Amino acid sequence: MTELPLIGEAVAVAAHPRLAGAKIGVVTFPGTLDDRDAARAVRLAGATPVELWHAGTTLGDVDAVVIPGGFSYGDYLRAGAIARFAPLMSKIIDAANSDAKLPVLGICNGFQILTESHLLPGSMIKNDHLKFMCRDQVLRVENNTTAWTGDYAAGQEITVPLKNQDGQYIADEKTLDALEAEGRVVFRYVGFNPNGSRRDIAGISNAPGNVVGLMPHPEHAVEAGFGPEIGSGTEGLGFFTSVLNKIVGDNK
Amino acid sequence: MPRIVVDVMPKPEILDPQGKAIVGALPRLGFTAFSSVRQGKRFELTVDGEVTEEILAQARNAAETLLSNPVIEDVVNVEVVEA
Amino acid sequence: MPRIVVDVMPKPEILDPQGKAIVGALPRLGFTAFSSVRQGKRFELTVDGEVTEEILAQARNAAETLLSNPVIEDVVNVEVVEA
Amino acid sequence: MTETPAVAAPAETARKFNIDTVENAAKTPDTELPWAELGLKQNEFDEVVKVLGRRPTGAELAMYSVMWSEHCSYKSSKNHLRQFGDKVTEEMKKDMLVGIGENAGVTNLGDGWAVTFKIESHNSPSFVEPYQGAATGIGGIVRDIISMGARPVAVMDPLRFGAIDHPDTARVMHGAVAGIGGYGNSLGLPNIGGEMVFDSVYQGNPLVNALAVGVMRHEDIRLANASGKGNKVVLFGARTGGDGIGGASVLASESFDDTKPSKRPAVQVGDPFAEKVLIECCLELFKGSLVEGIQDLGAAGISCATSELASNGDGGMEVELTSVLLRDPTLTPGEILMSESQERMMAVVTPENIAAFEAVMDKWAVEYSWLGEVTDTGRLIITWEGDVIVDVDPRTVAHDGPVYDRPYARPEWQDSVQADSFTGSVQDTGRPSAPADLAAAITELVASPNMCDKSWITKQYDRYVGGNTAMAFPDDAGVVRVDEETGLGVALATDANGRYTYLDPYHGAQLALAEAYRNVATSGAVPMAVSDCLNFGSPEDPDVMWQLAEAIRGLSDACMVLGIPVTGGNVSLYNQTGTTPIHPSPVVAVLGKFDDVARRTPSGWKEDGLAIYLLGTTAAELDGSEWSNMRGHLGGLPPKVDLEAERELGQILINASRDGMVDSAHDLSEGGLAAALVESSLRYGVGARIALQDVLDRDGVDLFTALFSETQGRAVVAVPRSEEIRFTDMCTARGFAHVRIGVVDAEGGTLEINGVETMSLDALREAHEATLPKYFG
Ligand SMILES: Nc1ncnc2c1ncn2[C@@H]1O[C@H](COP(=O)(O)OP(=O)(O)O)[C@@H](O)[C@H]1O
Ligand SMILES: [Mg+2]
Repeated sequence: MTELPLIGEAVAVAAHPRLAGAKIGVVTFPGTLDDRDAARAVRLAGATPVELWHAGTTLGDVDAVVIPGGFSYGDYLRAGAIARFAPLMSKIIDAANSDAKLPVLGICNGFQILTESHLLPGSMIKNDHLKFMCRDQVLRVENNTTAWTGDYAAGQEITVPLKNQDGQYIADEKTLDALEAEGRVVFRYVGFNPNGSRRDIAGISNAPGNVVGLMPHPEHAVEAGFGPEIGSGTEGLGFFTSVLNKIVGDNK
Repeated sequence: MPRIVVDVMPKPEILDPQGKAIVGALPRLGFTAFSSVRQGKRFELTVDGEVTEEILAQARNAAETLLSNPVIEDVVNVEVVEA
Repeated sequence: MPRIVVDVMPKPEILDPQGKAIVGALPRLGFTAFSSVRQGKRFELTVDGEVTEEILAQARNAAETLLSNPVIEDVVNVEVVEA
Repeated sequence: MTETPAVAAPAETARKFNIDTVENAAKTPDTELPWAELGLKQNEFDEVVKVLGRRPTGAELAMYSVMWSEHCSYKSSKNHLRQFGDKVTEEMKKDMLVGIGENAGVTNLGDGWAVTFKIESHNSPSFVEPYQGAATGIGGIVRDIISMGARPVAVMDPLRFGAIDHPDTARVMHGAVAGIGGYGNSLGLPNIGGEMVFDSVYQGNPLVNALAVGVMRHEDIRLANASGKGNKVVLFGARTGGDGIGGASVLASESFDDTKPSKRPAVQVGDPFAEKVLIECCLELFKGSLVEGIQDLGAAGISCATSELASNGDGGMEVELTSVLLRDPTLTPGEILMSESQERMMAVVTPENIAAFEAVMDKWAVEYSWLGEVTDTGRLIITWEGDVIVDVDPRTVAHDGPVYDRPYARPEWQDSVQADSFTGSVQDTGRPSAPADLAAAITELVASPNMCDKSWITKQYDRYVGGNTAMAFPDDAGVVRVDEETGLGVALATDANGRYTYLDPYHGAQLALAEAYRNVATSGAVPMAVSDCLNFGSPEDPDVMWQLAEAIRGLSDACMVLGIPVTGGNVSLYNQTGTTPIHPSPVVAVLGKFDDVARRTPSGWKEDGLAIYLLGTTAAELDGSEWSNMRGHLGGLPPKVDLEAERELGQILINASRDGMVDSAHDLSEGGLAAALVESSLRYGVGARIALQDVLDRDGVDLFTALFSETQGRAVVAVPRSEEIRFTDMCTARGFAHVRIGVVDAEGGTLEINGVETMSLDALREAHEATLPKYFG
């Protein structure tokens, strides 16, 4: 028989009875592209995706938020620069910084929006080779204690798609040293640095670990046959199950 | 109509991939006089009517908050140009 | 070291999606004074030593051939800046 | 909230023009008009005057001249294109929901789903300014798909450039690929395939074709017609600028004052962000059933949209042109009608839906303006501040353009070209036969410009966005899932071989169809529909016209045999430098259907021990092949076409996929068996041991021919041991030639072919992948 996994075959998630009740908001800006994909990932992980519109002024009762990839406002000025000022972003910033520490995941353009919003330090500039690049990328999970990585083993290597034009992560040396010292480098590129990012950094978190941003796309590695051909193809699902387990754990 | 020009450059300590590509390409075209190149942005904001102090302040403010990202860029110039 | 600044702007008759996105965002941030925005590029070319006429000519030439795309952009300014 | 206008359009400028009204035209029959500068021929202008019963106004002249251009009216090809509609059986029509003539054809997928796809060219803009030309090519074809009511789900990009080592090729290649990526990636449309060919015939005329595919529920199908008297006409999206009217600025003679008109852009700049917003906003309109008819604005802009909407609907429309939002306030009425500014749509909305329509626009911050309404008068009336400047029967603009029976004849040189076979030619001296030479030849083949690895291109394209891409580069077809519940999906492949078509246009076009059909079937999908982009030289050259006529005749005949209809396409003529045309290049796209995309067959093998079969027989067919091309020869006759065999092979591949009988399948096309074996091995880095003696004995060919011949109707498949009997029984029952040629070898890291020096996969990969980076960085 064919080795290609059939759809629906490979994704078996141990669903906690309370997981389906968990609501994860997915934000859409004009120019967002991966919102439907992020919603699918949330669904496959066992939770309920909630559409959030950039111009909205409330987060409702969501338990976590995903800011998906794309080219908000065309990324014409700087990636994420205009989206950062959306009304919903100030709600997200407040909720992320509040005592409740709302889990927030920024993927690709979402990561860029989080740095423009100063929820995460540093910034992204054009890839060192100046071209858009789409590839299956191996990452190492350097920190499995954040809200979005608890289901991974520390040091685990996962393959998820990467696709961007402005993906070169930069920050000054002091910031980089601090990120390293505090364990806030959450993901590192393995084998190949696709964009020239400082210290092979693929993703980082804020100090409490509820806000995580990364350039590669875990939401494109949640369904066998529709993601990377390296590995199981579903190695991104852990992001979404991690946050669910965290939510359920916190609510206990 | 008068315009306000805002110039934004990558911070000197930040590697500028576009500038680097250009500095690599220049000698191949016979332009050998330049030891480094940096690429930034130039914005031209059109003002209907006169440029008041208040409007210039708005431009400076927009330059710092929206048109540049202080983590990686500096606003190097904000000036009025009559057209 | 002296630098030569080259400013390149999209031709006025050409659509400038960047400028359009910015002009749409400005009023939402309370910057209401600007009726249009155009985004161009600013290059800073560093010269080791003195800027001779020949070097300035090189810069002008590079501006027209490499730094701008004459089909959609104009070189609006080439000038020497001492630093 | 509406976006602040980038450029204010002061209403006062309106009166600056010396408006040429219909009344004025009737009074001043002898006014000189720049019809020749606008591209009309004397007889065409006379026809306009006859149709109108008076001289046209400046604005009318603008409309007729663009709508009667080759690009919009298909005046040279129409008589031939009819065959696509005529040579269709009832059986072929059964799944066709919308046929040729609309923005794009629509095919029924079942379960209430429908799919629409179309391929178009953006050749000359991509030569002038490769990035923007290619980008706006993607933008244009995607709007065609939206205007059918569909959500676009993928794009493809068949590309043809000049010689790989020509200095200008890098400019075009870099720009076009970055532009296709820059625009397509920003729309969130995965790129699922395309083509890449280098040939000096395309040096001054690169071909940048773009395909888009979209899906919809049956009830969402929208047509470009304006029905319902009193319904409102709205223009939305980007503002109108002077784009695409550069050459037509003679119309500025409309300008009243003697100040020179502003410059008109020489090229168009795309705004993918605006288009992405337009997609979402249109889908929201469709979901709420807020538009009665919709039309994208492409070539000929408002002229096209108003005249087509009106003539396909109740027949009449009234539009006030000063209501058009402008990016450039100096545009004259004629220029506004001709402008080809991107990212615009026109729709017809009932009065009850106006508020809801405006709410959707405001939500997405899309600018719009109400231009007028639908009437039942049979006239398209366009006013400028109330004065009538256009009063025409819209059919005469949109449908009754001139049609030419251009003279054509088989070129004098055709016989001598066909007589000049590669076999025995000077270029054929020293044909390799020793094991080491054959290995070197295979390595050279897979590193050659047309056969080398294409990931330099495809890396720049997002293949994942949407989460429904089941196959893309480097498999034979791109596959996207349509329905998550059932796995229903579509497969697409595009192909053309300019060299084959040059040698024999009738059969060359058929070979393009056969290859695309085969690629789709190889992936396991059932071929259903065809779209084509006919890239040719000047129709005024009888040689070229013959190539075009023959290609259309060949393609339409072949569609009949394969039982799949052409549902739409595009003709691009005048692709020539001086008097030298490109190779006739009919690019054919075939769309197929999967009941469940999980059944797709990839093009490479993975598992050790699988049996490898070659399906089909091999003849000595090297004329027009990649091998002869590498040796600098072009002559003889292209490979034979056997459409019945293609159909049979297709059935075998589809059944094998559906019943799980094969783990991989790869069709044989350019580069023959040698290319297929290397590609199947490199796909997952798993080699094979091959022995071709049975093929040589059965088909009476030598090893070189077995490896490099481009005989059609062949494929290699890898069959699990447990399925071998079932598979071979099926082939035998269908009487289809099949022979076991080897076995997958997951250990060796080599491709071993009896009689050929063993090749390491690493070395093959290095050769295969080095070519594009070597030339393009
Ligand atoms: N310009 C392109 N854009 C995207 N994919 C491409 C392009 N050119 C080639 N490809 C992909 O590369 C693979 C090999 O191409 P090709 O050898 O032409 O395929 P085939 O011979 O099966 O028609 C296919 O998956 C094809 O879709
Ligand atoms: Mg193929």
